[in-house]
Amino acid sequence: MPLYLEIIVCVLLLIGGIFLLVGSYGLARLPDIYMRLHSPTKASTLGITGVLIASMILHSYLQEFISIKELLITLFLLITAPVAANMIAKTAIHHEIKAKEKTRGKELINSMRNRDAPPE
Amino acid sequence: MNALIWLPFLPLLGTLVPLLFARFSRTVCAFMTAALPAITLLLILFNAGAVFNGERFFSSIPWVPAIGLELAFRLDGLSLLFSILILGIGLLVILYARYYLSAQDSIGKFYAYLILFMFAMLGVVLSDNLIQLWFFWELTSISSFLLISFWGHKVEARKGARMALTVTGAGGLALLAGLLLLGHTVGSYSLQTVLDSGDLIKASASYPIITVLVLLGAFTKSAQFPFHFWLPNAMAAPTPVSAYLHSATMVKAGIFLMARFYPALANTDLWFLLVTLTGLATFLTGAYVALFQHDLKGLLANSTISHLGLITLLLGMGTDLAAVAAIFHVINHAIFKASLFMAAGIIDHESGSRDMRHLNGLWKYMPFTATLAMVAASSMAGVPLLNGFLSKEMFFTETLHQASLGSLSWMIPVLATLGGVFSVAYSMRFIHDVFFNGEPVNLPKTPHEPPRYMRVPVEVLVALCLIVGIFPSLIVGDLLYSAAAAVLNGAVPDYSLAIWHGFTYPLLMSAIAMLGGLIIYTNRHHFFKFQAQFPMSDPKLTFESVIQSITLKAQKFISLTENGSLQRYVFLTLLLAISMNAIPLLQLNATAGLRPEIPLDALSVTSVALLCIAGVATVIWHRRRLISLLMLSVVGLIVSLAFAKFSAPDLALTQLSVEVVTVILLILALFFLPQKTPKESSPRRVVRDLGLAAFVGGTVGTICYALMTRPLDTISTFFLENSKTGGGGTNVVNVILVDFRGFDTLGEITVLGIAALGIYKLIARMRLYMPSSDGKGRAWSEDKYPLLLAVISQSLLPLALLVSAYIFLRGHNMPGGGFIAGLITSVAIIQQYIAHGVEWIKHRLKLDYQIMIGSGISIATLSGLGSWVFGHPFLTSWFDYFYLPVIGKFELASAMIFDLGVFLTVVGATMLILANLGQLTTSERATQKEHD
Amino acid sequence: MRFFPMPFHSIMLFVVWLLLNNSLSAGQMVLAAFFAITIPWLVKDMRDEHPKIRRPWLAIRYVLMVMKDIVVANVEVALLIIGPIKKLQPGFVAVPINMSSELGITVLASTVSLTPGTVSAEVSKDKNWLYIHALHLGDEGALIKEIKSRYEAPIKEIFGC
Amino acid sequence: MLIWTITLVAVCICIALILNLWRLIQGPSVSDRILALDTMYINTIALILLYGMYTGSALYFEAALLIAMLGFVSTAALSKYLLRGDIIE
Amino acid sequence: MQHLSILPILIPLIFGAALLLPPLSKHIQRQRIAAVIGLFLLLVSACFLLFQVQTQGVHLYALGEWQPPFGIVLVADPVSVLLVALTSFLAFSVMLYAMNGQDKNGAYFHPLFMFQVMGINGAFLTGDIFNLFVFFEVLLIASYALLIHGGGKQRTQATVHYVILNLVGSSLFLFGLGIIYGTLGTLNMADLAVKVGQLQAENATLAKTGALLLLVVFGLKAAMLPLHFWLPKTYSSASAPVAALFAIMTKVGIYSIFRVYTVIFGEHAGELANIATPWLWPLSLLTIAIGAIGILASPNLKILTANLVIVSSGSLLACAAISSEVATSAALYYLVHSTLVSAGLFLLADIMARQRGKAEDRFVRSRPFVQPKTLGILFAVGALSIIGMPPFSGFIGKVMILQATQSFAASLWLWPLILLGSLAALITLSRAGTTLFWRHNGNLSTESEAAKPLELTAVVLLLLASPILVIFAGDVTAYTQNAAHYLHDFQLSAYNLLPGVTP
Amino acid sequence: MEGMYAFSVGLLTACGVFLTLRGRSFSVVVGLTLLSYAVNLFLFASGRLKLNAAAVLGESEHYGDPLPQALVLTAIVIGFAMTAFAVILAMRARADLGNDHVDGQIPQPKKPLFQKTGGAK
Ligand code: NA
Ligand code: NA
Repeated sequence: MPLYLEIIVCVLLLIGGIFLLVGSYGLARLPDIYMRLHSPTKASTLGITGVLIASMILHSYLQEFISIKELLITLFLLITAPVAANMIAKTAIHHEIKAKEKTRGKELINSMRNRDAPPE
Repeated sequence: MNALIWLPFLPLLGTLVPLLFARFSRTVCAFMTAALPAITLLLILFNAGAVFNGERFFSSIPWVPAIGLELAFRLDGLSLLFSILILGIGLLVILYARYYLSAQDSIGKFYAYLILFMFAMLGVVLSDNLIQLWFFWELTSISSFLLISFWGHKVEARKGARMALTVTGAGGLALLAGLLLLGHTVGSYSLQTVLDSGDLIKASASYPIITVLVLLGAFTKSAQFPFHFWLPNAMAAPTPVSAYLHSATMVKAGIFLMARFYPALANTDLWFLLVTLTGLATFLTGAYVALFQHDLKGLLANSTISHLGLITLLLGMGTDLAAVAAIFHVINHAIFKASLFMAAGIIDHESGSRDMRHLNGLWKYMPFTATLAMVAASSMAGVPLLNGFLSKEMFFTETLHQASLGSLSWMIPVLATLGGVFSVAYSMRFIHDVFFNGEPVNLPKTPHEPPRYMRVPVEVLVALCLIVGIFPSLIVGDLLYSAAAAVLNGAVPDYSLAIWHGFTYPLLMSAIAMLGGLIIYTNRHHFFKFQAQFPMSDPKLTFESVIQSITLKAQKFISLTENGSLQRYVFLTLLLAISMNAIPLLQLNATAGLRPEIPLDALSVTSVALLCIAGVATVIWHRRRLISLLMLSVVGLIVSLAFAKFSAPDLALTQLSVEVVTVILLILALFFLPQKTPKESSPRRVVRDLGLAAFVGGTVGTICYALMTRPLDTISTFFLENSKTGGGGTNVVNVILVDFRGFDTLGEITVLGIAALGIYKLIARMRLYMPSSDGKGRAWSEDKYPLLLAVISQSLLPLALLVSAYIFLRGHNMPGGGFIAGLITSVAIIQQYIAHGVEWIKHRLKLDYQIMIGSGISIATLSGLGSWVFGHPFLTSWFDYFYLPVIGKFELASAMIFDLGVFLTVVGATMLILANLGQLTTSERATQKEHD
Repeated sequence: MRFFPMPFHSIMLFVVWLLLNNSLSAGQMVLAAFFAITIPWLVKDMRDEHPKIRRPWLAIRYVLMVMKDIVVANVEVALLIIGPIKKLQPGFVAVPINMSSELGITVLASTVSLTPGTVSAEVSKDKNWLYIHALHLGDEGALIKEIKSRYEAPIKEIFGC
Repeated sequence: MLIWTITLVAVCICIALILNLWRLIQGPSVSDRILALDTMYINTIALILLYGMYTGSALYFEAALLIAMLGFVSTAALSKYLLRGDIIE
Repeated sequence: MQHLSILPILIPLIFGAALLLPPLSKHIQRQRIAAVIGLFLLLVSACFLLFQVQTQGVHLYALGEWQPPFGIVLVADPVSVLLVALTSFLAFSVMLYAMNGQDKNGAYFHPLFMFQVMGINGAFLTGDIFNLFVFFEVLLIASYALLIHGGGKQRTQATVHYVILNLVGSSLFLFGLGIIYGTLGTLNMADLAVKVGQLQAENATLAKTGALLLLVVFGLKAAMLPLHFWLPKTYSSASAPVAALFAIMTKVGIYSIFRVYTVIFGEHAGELANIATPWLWPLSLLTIAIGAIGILASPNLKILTANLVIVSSGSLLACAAISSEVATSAALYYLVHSTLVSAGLFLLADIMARQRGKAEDRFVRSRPFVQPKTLGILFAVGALSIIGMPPFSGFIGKVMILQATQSFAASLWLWPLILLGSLAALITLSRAGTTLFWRHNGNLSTESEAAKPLELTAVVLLLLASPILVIFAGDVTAYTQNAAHYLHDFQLSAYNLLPGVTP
Repeated sequence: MEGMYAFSVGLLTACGVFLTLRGRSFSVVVGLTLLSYAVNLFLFASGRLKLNAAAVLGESEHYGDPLPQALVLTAIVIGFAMTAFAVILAMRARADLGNDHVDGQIPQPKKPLFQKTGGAK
């Protein structure tokens, strides 16, 4: 395997690994559910994309044929991650889970819960 | 005499006759019923001469050689005697019953039972095979049950019949054991062989057991003490039945049995002790109790017990003459007791009562019957010139001539005389208390003589009493001799049937008995008063209460063990399983084998940690069900990872897809079941369960480890070698599934299909309470179908289907296949249900899931059947490579059709379950109170 | 359009099939075409009416822009996550939207979730408001404005709604 | 180098998974737990891809794809349960 | 007739699937006709198979033409074929009964019935231990579904217990199979038998743990103490045709015990020879005992029959524990007898319950029967037969079992139990019979309807088997002796089934 | 590795068994599911663990034992069918009997089985 390819793969993998770790770190660390929602939808999405591209390159090289089916997983995750986040956010709102004290616009939770327009 | 084999079957055939002729007049029915027994009797009498000359007839045909049972009959002196009694008295009873039974009684049924019983009795006495003997023996119990319970609407009849059946049935079972042991000891179930092997039997270790068991059979049947209690209660039967069963036949079967096996089992100390003492006890008890009966039939029943005891006593004494006396008394007792029963029946029939406190002075009303009854009763008492006297004299003689009780031997004649005293007393009571003793008291009917022919049987029998009594040798000499010869299996001692032997001790004993009886009877009031001090225990009540208490105890025991607690059942199942399973492990020297282990890596350690934590968390939080479920998902995920890691991609895929569907199902269950589990296990139970769980887990883990660390050769090399060449696929796992072991897969999809059908059935009539709020009492959200989810799901569906097609098509060569594809499709459709609801889908997706299941299984089966056309077994696969321009080389395989069947079944089954469950809940959300 | 009830999907399916099989062979092309036709045909009833893509090129440009934003936004978010939490100023924001198309709203919400430190939490019943949660809310008005101009406007154009 | 990187990344993901599990156990809300599970799915995908790269085998791709698809369904179902109780109505 | 031996599985499978499809699926009459035709064909093919095996010997059917030990084979031998014929006859009779209306009380009765029969026949015919598991599951899942047929609280409750216990059982089965495969590396039963003999000490110990696990699984199906708890409630709450069909279910467990512990872990298995006996013997005796106590405690005819089934299971297990040709032959005879008679009694109990109004089949005073004579005769036949009284088949079975004990000590345990069991049955059934038929209050009710001719036919068919088994007992026992010989002859039951493998 | 694997199997089994012994249908179903995971892992292990040895011809240098894999696949499917039935049955039982206890009724706090004799009159 040529070095440049190996380096690219390694860099991509490292990026992926770090983002995934950061995503999960955020999940563990951030103080409320609404904030935690950000880490998997973003950091992890990017992280997994990194790993996927690395895998794509490596397998294309190994099979001596361009193998980009990992893109499909990326596509899938990009489509579903926001919906998953949305669903989870809805549950949190429905259960009226308190946001962190200093969160701005906390009063919106009630409107969200009833799916009404925000109070004027 | 080859016809012998058919002889007992004539009456069997005869059981149908009364049923056929029941519609005609009673007389016709009676005559037709009597025909076959009469012919049988004639046939037997026809051969009697030969038997008297010492001939024995044997005849057999094979039946069940495996158990040593053949259809084997013999006609010797003993059989002949009993056959004549059975058939002769039977015929008289038929005639008698014609008049006895009322118009409401089904005479056809009665005769059928009677003839069936006759057949059974004949079978017993004619058998030449131990097992066949038992066959007929039990048949007598059954048919007698039918006869005793003939008036089943009466509670006494039911109870009496049950008691008789229970006691004689129990004895029968003991007898069976005895006979089987006997046959085993001798090595043959042929009766003759057994009779010829007396010495062998008596020498064998099992002789005591055999004897006890056989005697149990005999004693119960012959109502010997302490099993005698059933007989008085059997008096609930119609009197013809009593006259038949309790004089000449059923109760004599026990006597017959002892006589039959006399050569094989008798003449040992054990025999002597058991039989003599039992006989003596029975003789005395019966005689004593008989005196205090107020019921005419009760008196006769107890007298029967007493006389049976007498015969038993004789058979026990072990002298040849005693045996002769026993046989003689069998004849005599049959004759006088049958006539007495019939007389009692006439009295009952014509006066409406059997209670001697009401029956008085009947002499005036029915002098003829009274005369007959008095003669018979005198015979019972042992009055000279009557047959009863003769055998009683012989009995007294024999009691004097034995010395087996050592220095206590004198007790036997004394007690015998005492028994004689009571016999005379109760006979006297029968005569005096019924026919004289003043005027009748409150009889339901005015007594009168019975119809002419109803008396005939009694007349015949009483005549016999007289004739035998006066000319014994002439009438029964040959019969008695040949019977005795059969009992003794050879030499018969000299004996004399004369009426007069001079002034001997026996005569003295008779005289004492007469006198004593007279005294006791005249002073009976003192005795009655004395007896009244004892609380009268009704054996029927005692028996019923014993049975009741056994039943109650059984019920208590069962409700203690089968307490309806699944937890206990599962606990016991697992405990048994793991105990059995773990015990061999103690013999295992080292847990680890020689196979090198795979080194650990961080990933695996993490996975195992995750798995274990999640697993334990599932348990710890099992009462918070949703969290438990989430933990379970983690476990499932890690398990799939493990499969992937250890080179089983197919398994990983399957596990993943199954996992999701399972979780969805469990979520559905969460909705309908309570959200939380109350805390109800006691700490003790928790500790106990934890102990078992640890035991099971530890054992399983140990075995798993022991297995994995040991090398193994398997048949799998074959699959690896033949997968491509023989099965046409490179994914060996898949080729095994659809080809090598396609039959398993066919079964597996059938299971899935059936499960769906079953679930449909479960859902069909389900009335579920839909909670209106979640576990914490929060109302549900009003957003039924969240917008983002709805829109995105629509876009995902075609993608998911494409992936499904992809997984399906590659299955044969790469991880995948119909099952996983089916689950992916199902999950994609379920996703639509979640996002859009049932109503939305209903109009858009018109799939009949039931048909999908049916056609899926059909397609899979038909793909297997296809090979029949080419002469190959079911499921023989076919594949080939084809070439088409543009497309290129491609493979077609029958396995793909099979896999299509799998796919359809999976989709059909999963959707049938989920879609129907969904439909169920579209109805109004009812607010229902929780039931728990 | 009887053969291609969902042309966009057909193209996607065709491409995805080839992606999955990593092959451009004639046989796979035929199969891809087969599925590109049959699957939309099978699922065409399982859809609500949605606006078609009117401006495909704009759509592609939009996708590329979002991809760039994803990367940028995610790095930002990652830094926020590992940075001092106390400094974070989370907040809920109600973004007024004026799109009637459910598809449009979905795309917008998804984009918002994927990009600038925000997660779409809820859409109001009347579909006039998109509620979002921002991990670090600086200027509320600027955020609303950015979302509306950077994402909502092109989406409206793409779907013509 | 590649193997070394893969190992390093694998360790990262292991830590990530453990953090996910911590959140899953910690909660406090069910939403948190669902989120943790969802994240866990994503990390698992990465793990499987890594393993595929480590072994040089493409056999594990489908497993990753399936997790991506099915993980979403599972999250959606769980969320819907919290919202509506009845997921198929 | 090359494919004859798979027909007992395929016929019900195909009919079962076809019953789910149009034109049969929506019309109850068509379903009934199809079901009866299917089961009749099954019966005919089973009889042919029996005949073929008797004349031409054991028939091996290698599915997919993969030869043993690699592929799955069906083994049509005297034992399996006997049980298949028995099942087919039972199923046919029961279907005749069910089609008089009880099949309408819930969905999918006919296809489920077919699948149930398929599962049972498959379990009997298969020569592969994992395939046995699969067929066990087929018959179990079908039995779950059939058990709830007709609905009702009691049934649901009984099903919950039955299902959960059997799920635990299935798990144990798989653990056992894992151990067996993990030590012996093969699944074909004949091959397992051959390989067991060659096991090294350590592996033999491990294999033993697996073999004993299987014993629990089979014991659970066979209602061996303490795994029998599910039976009374399950059988007594099932709808009559289902309960009658279930009469064969315990026999599947018994059959598996005979096959596995005679052929695989039998005499020749070296260290593992007769490993089941030390457990089977005491447990079978206790099973008889608890069954007998259960008989005494039974409040109604269905539970009574269920307890009789437990006693017969115990007796059969005792034969398995004795593990001799004579015992096996006895067991085979007794098995046929007890299956048919208990099935007949279950159906009869249902007819009787329907005619007695509220009292149902409980042993209490009630209104009289509409058809006292017919029912009385049938009851008498069934009762006498199951007690083991002549002239019906039970007595031959009982005698055979008693004769099968080999040692005095064995007899000392088994005989009293068997005989006391009979006595308990005698006491209870005589009480039951007199109460049911003679203790009446009130008059005939217009509500009670007479049993339909086909229903009675079904019962007659099942109970008539009993006297027939006596009349032709010679032939039947000759057959069972031959079958038992086959099972105990290692050459016949193992080596001959493995082409190319010789001792 | 084998040790860890076996430990996991044992632990899962123990967890499954403990839950199966609980009184409520949901716990029992979850327990049975855990147990079936353990069973599948166990059955799979009977073919011994191998890394990098998927039984796909041409994809690996050496192959793991494919037969247990096929068996586990069958077992998974059957287990799924059974679990599904058990789940719905639990719901049905709740519907019919009004509670979710496996015995169909909430056990009452029970008196001691065997009252001590003597003393009491
Ligand atoms: Na008087
Ligand atoms: Na965002």
